[in-house]
Amino acid sequence: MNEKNINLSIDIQGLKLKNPVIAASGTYGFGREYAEYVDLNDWGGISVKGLTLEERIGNPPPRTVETPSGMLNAIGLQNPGVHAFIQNELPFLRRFDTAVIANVAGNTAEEYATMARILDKADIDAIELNLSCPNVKKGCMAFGSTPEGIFQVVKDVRRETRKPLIVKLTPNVTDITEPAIAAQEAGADILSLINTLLGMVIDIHTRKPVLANNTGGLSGPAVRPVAVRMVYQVAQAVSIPVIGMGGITSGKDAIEFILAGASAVMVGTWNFADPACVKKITEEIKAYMIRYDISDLKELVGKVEIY
Amino acid sequence: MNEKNINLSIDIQGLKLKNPVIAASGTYGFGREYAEYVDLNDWGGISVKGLTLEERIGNPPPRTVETPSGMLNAIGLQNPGVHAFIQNELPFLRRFDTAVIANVAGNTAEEYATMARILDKADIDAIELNLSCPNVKKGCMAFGSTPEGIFQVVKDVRRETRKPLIVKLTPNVTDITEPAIAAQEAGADILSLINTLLGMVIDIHTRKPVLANNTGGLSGPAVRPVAVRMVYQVAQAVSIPVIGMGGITSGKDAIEFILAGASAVMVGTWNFADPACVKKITEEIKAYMIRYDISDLKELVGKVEIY
Amino acid sequence: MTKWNSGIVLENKRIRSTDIYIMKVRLKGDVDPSYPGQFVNIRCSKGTDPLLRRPISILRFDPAENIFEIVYEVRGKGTQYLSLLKQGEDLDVLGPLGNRFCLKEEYERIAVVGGGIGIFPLIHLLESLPEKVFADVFFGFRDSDRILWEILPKKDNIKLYISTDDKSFGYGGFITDLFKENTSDKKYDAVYTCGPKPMMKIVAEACMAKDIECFVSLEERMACGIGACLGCACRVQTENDKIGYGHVCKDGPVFNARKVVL
Amino acid sequence: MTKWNSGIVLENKRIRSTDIYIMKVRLKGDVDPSYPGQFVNIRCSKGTDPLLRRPISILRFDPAENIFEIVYEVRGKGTQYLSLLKQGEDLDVLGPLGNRFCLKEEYERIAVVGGGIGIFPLIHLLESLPEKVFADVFFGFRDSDRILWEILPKKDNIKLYISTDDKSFGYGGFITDLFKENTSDKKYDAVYTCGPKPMMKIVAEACMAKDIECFVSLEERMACGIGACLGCACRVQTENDKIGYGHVCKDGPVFNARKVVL
Ligand SMILES: Cc1cc2nc3c(=O)[nH]c(=O)nc-3n(C[C@H](O)[C@H](O)[C@H](O)COP(=O)(O)OP(=O)(O)OC[C@H]3O[C@@H](n4cnc5c(N)ncnc54)[C@H](O)[C@@H]3O)c2cc1C
Ligand SMILES: Cc1cc2nc3c(=O)[nH]c(=O)nc-3n(C[C@H](O)[C@H](O)[C@H](O)COP(=O)(O)OP(=O)(O)OC[C@H]3O[C@@H](n4cnc5c(N)ncnc54)[C@H](O)[C@@H]3O)c2cc1C
Ligand SMILES: Cc1cc2nc3c(=O)[nH]c(=O)nc-3n(C[C@H](O)[C@H](O)[C@H](O)COP(=O)(O)O)c2cc1C
Ligand SMILES: Cc1cc2nc3c(=O)[nH]c(=O)nc-3n(C[C@H](O)[C@H](O)[C@H](O)COP(=O)(O)O)c2cc1C
Ligand code: FES
Ligand code: FES
Repeated sequence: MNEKNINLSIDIQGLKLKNPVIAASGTYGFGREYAEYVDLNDWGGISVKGLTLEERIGNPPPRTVETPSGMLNAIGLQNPGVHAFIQNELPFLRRFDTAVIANVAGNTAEEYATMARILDKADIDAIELNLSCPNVKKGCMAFGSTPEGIFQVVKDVRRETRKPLIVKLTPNVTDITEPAIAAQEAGADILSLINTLLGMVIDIHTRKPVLANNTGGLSGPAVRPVAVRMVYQVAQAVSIPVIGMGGITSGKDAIEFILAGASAVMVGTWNFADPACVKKITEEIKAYMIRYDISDLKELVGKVEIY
Repeated sequence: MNEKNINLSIDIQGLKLKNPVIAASGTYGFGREYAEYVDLNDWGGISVKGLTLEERIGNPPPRTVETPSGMLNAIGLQNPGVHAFIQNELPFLRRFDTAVIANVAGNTAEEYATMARILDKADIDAIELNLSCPNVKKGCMAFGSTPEGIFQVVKDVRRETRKPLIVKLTPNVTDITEPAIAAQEAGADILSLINTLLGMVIDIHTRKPVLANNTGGLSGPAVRPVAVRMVYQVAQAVSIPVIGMGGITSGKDAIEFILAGASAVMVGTWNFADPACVKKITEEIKAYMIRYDISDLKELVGKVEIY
Repeated sequence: MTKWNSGIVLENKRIRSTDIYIMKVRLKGDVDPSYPGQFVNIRCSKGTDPLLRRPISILRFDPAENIFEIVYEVRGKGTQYLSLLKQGEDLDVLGPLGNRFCLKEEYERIAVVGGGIGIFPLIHLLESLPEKVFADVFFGFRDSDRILWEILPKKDNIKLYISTDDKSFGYGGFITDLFKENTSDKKYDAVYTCGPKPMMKIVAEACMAKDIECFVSLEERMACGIGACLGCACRVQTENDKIGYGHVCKDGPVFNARKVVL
Repeated sequence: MTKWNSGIVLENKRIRSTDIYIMKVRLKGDVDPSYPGQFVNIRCSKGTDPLLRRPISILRFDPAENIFEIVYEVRGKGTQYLSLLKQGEDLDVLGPLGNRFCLKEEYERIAVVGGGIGIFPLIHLLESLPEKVFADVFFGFRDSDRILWEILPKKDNIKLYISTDDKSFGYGGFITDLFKENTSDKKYDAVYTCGPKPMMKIVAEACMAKDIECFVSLEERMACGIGACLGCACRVQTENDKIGYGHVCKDGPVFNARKVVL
C-alpha cells in the first residue's frame, strides 16, 4: 500500500467528492475569505454559509462566545440571499476543484421549496437543508425538531430538485433516529449531522447572557462525543448515507466518524483555530489507511465493532 | 459588606444547606474517599453515589474516557445497595456538618418506591431520584425520557416519603421543560439538572468503542453551556426550586447557574481535577457577593436579565 | 509574499511589575507587510482550550527583518498562555488582518486618543507618522505604573497628554475630559481613537460636532478573524440610513465614526 | 503529615534523545511517606483540556528531603504538558496513591519482570530491596536507545536480564521468553511484574503453574485516582468465585495475580 493506490474519493448518491472532507456551513463563508490562507482545492467540498430566500442582516452582536473546548454562535443566518449567492459568490467558488453545497434555511416549507427550485438550476453539486439552526426565531429548528415537520419540508423540496438532497439534523432531540427516518422517508438522499447544541452563557458581571440572542449553538470539540454517538445511531437506523460532523480537528477524529457510519465528514469550528486543517486531516486519513493497508476509504464506513 | 454579613445558607423546600455547593452524585463516592484531601465540612451537601435496591457490580471496564474539556463515564451504578449504604456509609458521613442526599435509581417504579420507603426512615436530608442515568440497560433513563414515565415514578415515590424529594433530569430530550413540569405535577419538591449527555468515543486503532458499554455519559466543562441553558429554561417553566449542575469549576460558573435560576449547585467532574475545589468555589462566591454588595445569595437566584 | 502563519518568539518580557507584556516575533517565509491599525490572530493553546485565537494589535512591523511586535495585557487563559512563551518557541499567528488607519496625504494636524489596551494600535500609527504631520496624543492609563514609557513615542512632532484614573500621574480623571479641555480651540484634520467604547463614543461625538473626521478602532469577540464566520458584527449605518452589520475583523477594526453605531 | 498536594519542579530532563523524561519534585508541607508500587496523580493543564489528572508511578521518594522522582514517556497532551515544565514551576500532584508491593519479611529470592513504562514502579521496589533479598530482574525495552541505564539499579543482590523488541541489545525478543528460559529451574518466593497486559498474563500464568506468589501492577484509565468515581475497574475474583470489580487506584495498582482476571 502506498499513497498512490489510495482512494479517498466517494460518490454519495450522486454527490461526487474527491476526498471526504467538507467545510461545514457557516464556518467557511463562501470560501473567498479563506482563499488567501488555504488552497481551496484541498477540500472535498464546501458547504456555503446558510442561504435564505431574501437577504438577512443577522442577529445583533455579540454573536459568539468561547466555551470550554467549544463556542456558541448566534449569527442568525446573515447572508446576501440565494440569488446574490448564485450571482456573486458561486462563480468564484467554481474556479476550484471542489464540490459546492448550497446550505439553505427557510421560514416556511414553501420558502424551502422555492429555494430548491432556484438552486436546482444553479451550478451546484448538492443542496443541504438546514432544518436545525437554533438561532433564528421562525422556521428552521422549529421544523427540524419534529419528524412531521421534517417530513413535510423534505417532501416539498424533493419535488423541486433532482440534485443530491442533504438534510441536516439538529441534535436537540430525544431520539435522533426519528427525524432521520422521517427525512429518509420523505426522499432525502443524504443526512448530515450534527448541527449545534443549544446553549447559553451568562456574564456574571453584567448579569446578562453574553449573546444578544440570549442562546446560541454549541459547536467544536466539546460536542464530539455526542456527535459520534448520534452519527452511529442514525447510520444504524437508515439506509441512506450520512455525513458526520461535530468537533472534528484531525484525521483521527474524522476516522472516528467514518467508523461510526459517516461516508464523509464536515469540519466547522476547527477552521477558526487552524485554517490549514483540511490538508492535515486528509494527510492523516491517508497515513491511517497506509498503516492499516486500506486502499479504499469506503471499506471503513460504519466499521466500528460494537461490544 | 464584609465576609461576616454574608448569608450563603439556603433552605430549599426543607433541605437546609449552609452553603449552596453540593458534591454531585457518582463523583464523590460516599465522601470517605475524599476525606483525606478535603474537609468534608466545607460542602453544603453531598449527594452520594447512586444507590439501587440490591448491590450492583457495575459495568465492565473501560468505564471512563476523557474527551475535550469533558469525560464520558459508564460506571453502571456500581454500589453496595441501599441497606449497606445506611449501615456502613451513612454513619461516617453523619460525622460532618453537611447535608446528605441519597441518590437512587431503580429498574421499576416499584423499586424506586421501595427505596424511598427505606430511606424515609434513614438519617438523610433529601432523596434525589436519578431518572436519567444513561449507563444501565433497564429503567432509569427509560423512565426519565418521557414526561409520563417521570410522572408515574415520582407519584409512586412521593407517597412513600416526606423527605425533600429531588428529581434529577436527563438533558437528552427535545424539550427539557416537559419532564420538569411532569415531575413538579407529580409532587417533586426540587429539580436537579443536568445529568450527563449521551456520547460515544471510538478507538480508531481497535475500531471499537473505548467504553465497554459502547456509550457513556458526557460531563465536565464541555457541557456547561447546555446545562446553563436548560437550568434557565426549567427555572422559567416551574415554580419549585432547581439545583443546577454541569461543568462547574469555579465560583464564577456557580454564579452563572444561580443567575440562570438555580437555588444551589452541584459540582461533579471537576472534583477529579481539583479535589479541593469546594473551598475555592465558596470563597469566590463570597468575593463576588462582597464586590456587588449582596448580603444574601437568594437575591441572585434567577436574576439573569434576558435581552 | 504571503499572509503570516508562523513565527518564532525572539523576546517576550513583562513590563516592570504590570500584567502587560511585550513580545517580539520573527515571521517565517516571505511575508506581506503590515500597516498601522492591523492586527494578528494568535493561537493560544496546544490543545482545544482555549479553542479560539486571540486578536492582538500589531505594535510595530519591521519589513526588513520580518519582525513584528505586540503588547498585551494578561486577562484570561489566552493571554496567560502567551505570557508563558519563551524565546525560541513557535508562534502560530495569522496576519496581517483587518484594514488600516486612513491617513491622508494632505493631513497636517491630527489628534490621537487612546485608553488602556487601546493605545497599542495607535502607537503603530504614531511611529509611522510623516514628520510634517503634527499630533496631539491623549493617552489614559489606570495608574502611573501602567504608563508604558517604554513604548511611548518621543518625537518632535508629537505632543503627549497623559491622564491616570487614580490621579497618580498627569491629569487625574477621564482622558476624554483632558482631550476636550485641550482641543476646544483646535481644528484637526482627523482624530484617531481606540479604547473603551464609552471613551470612543465621547471622542467621536465631540469630533462630529465640529465636523472633524474621526476614526475609531473597534473590538469585538472574534472566532475566525478573517471575515468568514460573521461573528464579530458591529452596527453600521447603511446607505439608506438603515442599520446593518459590518465586521470588525474584515471591514474594520478601523471605522469612520460617522459610519458606525457606537 | 498529610497527603501530597503540591510541589515544585527541581529538575525535568529528557533522557538522551528518547521521548522519556525524568522529573524531580520537592513537595510542600509535611507529607506522608510513599512506598514502592504507589503512584501520583498529576494535573496536566492550566485550563480544562486535558481535564483529568494523569497517573504516574513514583520512581523514588526521599523522606528526608520531601523529594520524589518520576519517569514518564510523552504519549499525548498530558505528558507533553509535563515535559514542558521548567525548574521552579509548581506541580499540582496528588499522592501517594494506591497500595504497595507486598514484600514479606521471609522472602529471600524474587524475580521482577517489567516492560516499557512498566519498569518504573519496579525500580522503586528494587531500590528499596533489603540486602539479603536476591532479585533476578527481567526488563524488556523497545530498542537499545530506550534502555534507561540512567536509572537501572546496580546492586550486588540484583541480576539484570535485558531484552529488546528490535534485537538491538541483549536478548532479541519477548521478555517473557527470556524470563521463562532463565527461570525454569528456579523457585522464587515471589515474582513482581508490571507492563503490557499480555506480558503480565504470561508471567502470572507461569508463576501460578509453579505455585509462586505473583504480584501484578495494573494500569487502567482513571478519573479521580482516589477510589471515588469507580472508573478504574478491573475484574477480580470474589470469594464465591464470581467475577466482581476491584479498583486499580485504591485496591491496586498491585494485585495478587491469583485474585485478578488479566
Ligand atoms: C482587533 C483587536 C485588537 C486587540 N488588540 C489588543 C492588544 O494589542 N493588546 C491587548 O492586550 N489586547 C488586545 N485586544 C483584546 C484581546 O483580544 C483580549 O484581551 C483577549 O482576547 C483576551 O483573551 P484571554 O483568553 O486572555 O481572556 P478571556 O478569558 O478570553 O477573556 C478575558 C476578558 O476579555 C474579554 N474578551 C475576550 N475576547 C475578547 C475580544 N476578542 N475582544 C474584546 N474582549 C474580549 C472577555 O469578555 C473577558 O472579559 C484586541 C482585541 C481586538 C478585537
Ligand atoms: C497506576 C499507573 C501508573 C503509571 N505509571 C506511569 C509511569 O510511571 N510512567 C509513564 O510514562 N506512564 C505511566 N502510566 C501511564 C500514563 O498514565 C499514561 O501514559 C498517560 O496518562 C497518558 O497521558 P497523555 O495525556 O500523555 O496521553 P493521552 O493522549 O491521554 O493518551 C495517550 C495514550 O495513552 C493511553 N492512556 C491514557 N490514559 C491512560 C491511563 N490512565 N492508563 C493507561 N493508558 C492510558 C491512551 O489510551 C492513549 O493510547 C501509568 C498509568 C497508571 C494507571
Ligand atoms: C459560526 C457558525 C455558523 C454556522 N452557521 C451555519 C449555517 O448557516 N447553516 C448550517 O447548517 N450550520 C451552521 N453552523 C453549524 C456547523 O455547520 C456545524 O454543524 C456545527 O458547527 C458542528 O460542527 P463543528 O463542531 O465542526 O463546528 C454554524 C456553525 C458555526 C460555528
Ligand atoms: C463518574 C460519574 C458517575 C456518575 N454517577 C452518577 C450517579 O450515580 N447518579 C447520578 O444521578 N448522577 C451521576 N453522575 C452525573 C453527575 O452527578 C452530574 O449530573 C454530571 O456529571 C454533570 O455534572 P459535572 O459536569 O459537574 O460532572 C455521574 C457522573 C460521573 C462523571
Ligand atoms: S471574526 Fe469571523 S467574521 Fe470576523
Ligand atoms: S480512578 Fe476513580 S475510582 Fe479509581
